[in-house]
Amino acid sequence: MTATPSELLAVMASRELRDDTTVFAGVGVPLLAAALAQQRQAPRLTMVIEGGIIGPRIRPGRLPISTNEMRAAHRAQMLPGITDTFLFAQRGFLDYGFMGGAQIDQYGNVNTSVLGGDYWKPKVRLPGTGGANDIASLCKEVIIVTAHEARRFVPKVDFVTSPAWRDGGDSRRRSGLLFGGVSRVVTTLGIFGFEPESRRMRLEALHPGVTRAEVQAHTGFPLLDAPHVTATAPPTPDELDMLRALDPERRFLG
Amino acid sequence: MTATPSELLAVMASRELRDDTTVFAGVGVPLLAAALAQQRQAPRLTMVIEGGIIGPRIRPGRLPISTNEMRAAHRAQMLPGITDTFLFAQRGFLDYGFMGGAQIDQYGNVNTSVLGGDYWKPKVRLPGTGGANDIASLCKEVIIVTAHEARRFVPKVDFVTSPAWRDGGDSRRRSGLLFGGVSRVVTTLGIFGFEPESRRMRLEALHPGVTRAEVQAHTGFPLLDAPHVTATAPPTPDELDMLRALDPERRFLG
Amino acid sequence: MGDPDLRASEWDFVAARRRLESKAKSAGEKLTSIEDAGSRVADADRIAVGGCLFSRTPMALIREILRQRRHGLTLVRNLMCTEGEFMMVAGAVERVMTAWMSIGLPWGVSKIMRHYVESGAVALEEWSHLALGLRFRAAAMGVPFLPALTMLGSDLVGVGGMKTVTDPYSGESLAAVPALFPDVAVLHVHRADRFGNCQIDGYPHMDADIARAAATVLVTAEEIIGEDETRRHPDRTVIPGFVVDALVHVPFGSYPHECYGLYEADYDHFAAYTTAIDARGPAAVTDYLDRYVFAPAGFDDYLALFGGERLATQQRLARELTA
Amino acid sequence: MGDPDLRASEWDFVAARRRLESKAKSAGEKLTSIEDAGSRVADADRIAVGGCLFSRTPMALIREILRQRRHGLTLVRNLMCTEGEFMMVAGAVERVMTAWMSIGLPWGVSKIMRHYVESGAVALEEWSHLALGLRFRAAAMGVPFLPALTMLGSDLVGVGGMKTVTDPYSGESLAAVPALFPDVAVLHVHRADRFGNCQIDGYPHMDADIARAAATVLVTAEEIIGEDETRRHPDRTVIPGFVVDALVHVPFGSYPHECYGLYEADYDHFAAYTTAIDARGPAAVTDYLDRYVFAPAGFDDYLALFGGERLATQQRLARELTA
Repeated sequence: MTATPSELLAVMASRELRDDTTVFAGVGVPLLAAALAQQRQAPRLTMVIEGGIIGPRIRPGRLPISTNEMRAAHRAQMLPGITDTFLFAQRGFLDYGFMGGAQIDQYGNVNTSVLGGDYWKPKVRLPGTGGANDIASLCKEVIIVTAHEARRFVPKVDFVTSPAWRDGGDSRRRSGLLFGGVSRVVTTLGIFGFEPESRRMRLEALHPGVTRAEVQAHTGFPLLDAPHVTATAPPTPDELDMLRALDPERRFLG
Repeated sequence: MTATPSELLAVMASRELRDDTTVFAGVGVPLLAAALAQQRQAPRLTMVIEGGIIGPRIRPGRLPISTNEMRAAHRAQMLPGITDTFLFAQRGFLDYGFMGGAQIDQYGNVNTSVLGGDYWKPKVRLPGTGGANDIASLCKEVIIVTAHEARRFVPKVDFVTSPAWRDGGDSRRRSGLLFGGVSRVVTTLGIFGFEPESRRMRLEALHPGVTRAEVQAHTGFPLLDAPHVTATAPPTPDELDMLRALDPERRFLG
Repeated sequence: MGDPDLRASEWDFVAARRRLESKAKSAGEKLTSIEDAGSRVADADRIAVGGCLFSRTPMALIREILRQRRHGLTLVRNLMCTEGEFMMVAGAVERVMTAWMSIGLPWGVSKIMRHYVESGAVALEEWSHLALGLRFRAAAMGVPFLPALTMLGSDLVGVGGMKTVTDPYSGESLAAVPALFPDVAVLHVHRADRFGNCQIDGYPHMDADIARAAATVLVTAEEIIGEDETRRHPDRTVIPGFVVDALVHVPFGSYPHECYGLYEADYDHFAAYTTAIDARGPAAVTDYLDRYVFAPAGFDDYLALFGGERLATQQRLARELTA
Repeated sequence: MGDPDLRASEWDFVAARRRLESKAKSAGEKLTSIEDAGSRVADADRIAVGGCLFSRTPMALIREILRQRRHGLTLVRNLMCTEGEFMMVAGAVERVMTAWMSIGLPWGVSKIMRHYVESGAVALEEWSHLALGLRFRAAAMGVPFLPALTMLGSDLVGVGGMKTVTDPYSGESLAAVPALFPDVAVLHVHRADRFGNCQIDGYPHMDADIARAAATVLVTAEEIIGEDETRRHPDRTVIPGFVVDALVHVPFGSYPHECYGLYEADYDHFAAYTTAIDARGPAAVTDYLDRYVFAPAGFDDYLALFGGERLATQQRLARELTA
């Protein structure tokens, strides 16, 4: 039973979530990862969606395509409004935040704003931060979930939309971000963390059948290694069955 | 048809309210004054009560004794919560605020906190500001409504709970209160305003049968006079009938 | 005790956030006993009390805190009523932070408050009604202060030690209302499911902000509803389950105070209570506590002292006003 | 246009308050025509749009503003969708302030936004989602800024010109998110009485703050209810009548965007719309505007283009998700 890249991402991301916690989940793979975790190791996990939605139940076959629609709010426990939802994170109520991005650098900073040129007249205008900057600033722990491609993993992002460790060391703290930070990067090739001092990205674990050389080849900056680089356990049939049941139309599982 | 002191206060206070406005009304005489104005010159007046109540209809025979009970919220149009109700005033949505007080000085400052001694060990501890300080700070216009007694009208209040013109001149503005201020003092003896430069209290109008000497005798500081001190028209039978219908038990009309 | 300086623990948003971060935020079961809920309160805690004056006061939790003989408490409530008098006479409270304390117009100034504050036995730290609301809101937002235009130019500034802040855009000086992070929030709501998702009818008072501001949240509810009912009306939920630590099912949990739409405050009870105080001072409250707080084993025994007929009458009066 | 400095009119809380003080705050009649409501918008106004992305967008008011050929507008909305594309292609807007603009995952990055922003024709001033929410909230509270812990350390700071403020208590430096006072708020709600008391079901988005923040408030409602119904459920009211300047009864007033519980967004319509843009770029939107905005005389004629059967389907889909 082999997993598609999206399935691999969803399963690996879901394993990061502990029970009795809360998670800020965007739509697509992150939402599926959170829902999977709820069915497995984290039955008392609360999903929070930035559209102002707390504790929804995702409905297979009616998965949301945005964070602000009835499909995202299906059977929610509370609908506090957008600003107040983010304020729960600022207060410290959000344990995890999932994030993706067009560009990610070696310090985990993410760009979803502009590529090339001047900000006011960019070569490529991307949709923008949405809540990503707030999630990156306010959650206790941020987990980046993304396909692993060299064009995404760049030495320096063109624009810091969502800061992780900024320029490394204690520069995040010095910029006024007193809490949180990116703890994990879950990609289609492996799991990454950050070296505690320099805050540079390092390889923590390789997915089944992936070599370190392969990872470096798809990464635009030199990767560090964790003291003990491990191998991740492949998605179990059980995990994949549950996951696929959540997205029978394979809208997000590819 | 003669009016009791409370009836006189309610009628005179009600005449201060223009149509198409909003008023922060406490319970008792101020609430009756606002309700009377709604039935006469101000049908499109909105009453706001600090318990978090907008647009209630007071129910004769079931008048509230506090700003936080179902009698105060009867048939309200909105119940936004206490903090947000005061924030409407801070934003500039509240045209008028009614206020009373144990002590009032020549600049309109009000004390409802402590009489004599040290603040932390006072001779007499009063209930406190409640929302009076906020009303005095945030409404566009504040109207003090009170029985006129020498012990209340003191040269200097023991404690400034609710500032009006502070020490006169532009001292209110200098204290950081950028808006509002007390425009009128409606008492059982007359109507008072404030001299535009010094901000000292001055007599504007005398109630029927009241002499200036009488007013001064019941005032603990020298009163100024408006350029043209007038006489108020006595409460009309019409006004008194409507008012008495609002408080048939005479809970607040004495 | 009479110090005008803010206690750093009131506004320390970094410590308050770390305290929350280290805590489990569970979507799981919250139902427990009133004794267990009350045991989450420690001596010297700063307790924020929900509701306002005699509306939606968490009376069952107040009773339990008294029964567990806590002392050295700081009680914070925007408008304080009989619950504050109980705490003073029981010697449970050292400081109250409020905008106003008494019962209501007909009964004048609280003689109990005057007795304990004028003698210096209890410190009454006065803040304006909005300022207290903003103190809870700042804490709920996780920030150390909120800018405002209230309380400036008054002698209240010196009492609480409020500072000002300069707006970096206009250069104007505004009030910097400091956050107030309570150790414990005690709240009474209309309904909650067993996971602690709470819904309130009528005026919400400051309960939602207080719940977000506090390190520990204790709730009593008139009704425990099924999870499906919460999910059928998610826009009625004002406190999410992951914020709540303990939940207890207590019908009439505010009595003799009111609960919007369900029962009106027992004004006759207040009249008898204040008449006794007028005659015998604090001793009258000591007797009252023996009869209403310490003697009745459970809350049902407590309610029996008022009688089913009276409770039914108060329910009818509430329906008349809110139907 | 590309200047990173804040425009003082955005955060000038003193001018914004004076503007409100000079305005009648009436409890009277607010019902009027869509044409009259739309005529309250002037060229170069800064307009805050309620709802979020394709949820509760005030589409009828957006249509009317386009029909009245306004230009030089600044559009502010936390997440922008097709309404922003319409304004760009119609040449009505000069600047948009938002956290995100496109339609939704399946349709990728908005080609219209890319065309107008990459060419420099329209300035896209990006703020974080929470920062925009706090900008409206600061204005709603009547203060020039709110302290926060977001957007710091990002390049967004330089885009909008956000400053920092020092907490007078802890000495920590926090983000000072500036207030944003719109000239006009355009909102769509579930129900309102003729005096403008508005009620919203489901997620409230930022509408309540936007209404308090703006100098002029224009509202469309799915349903006009009697005054008694408002007074029977006062805890459902989120915008009081005295805040509202004009109210118009417009069933399906967000269509093809969604209205919680009433009708789901018309995803097929979005797909056809984006397919046409993929093929023909902005010209496809010009044709779309001719067909859906300028040609239909009234909103009923506009709805007729979708057909009653489709509207009924979207209603059923909404009920399935919220029942």
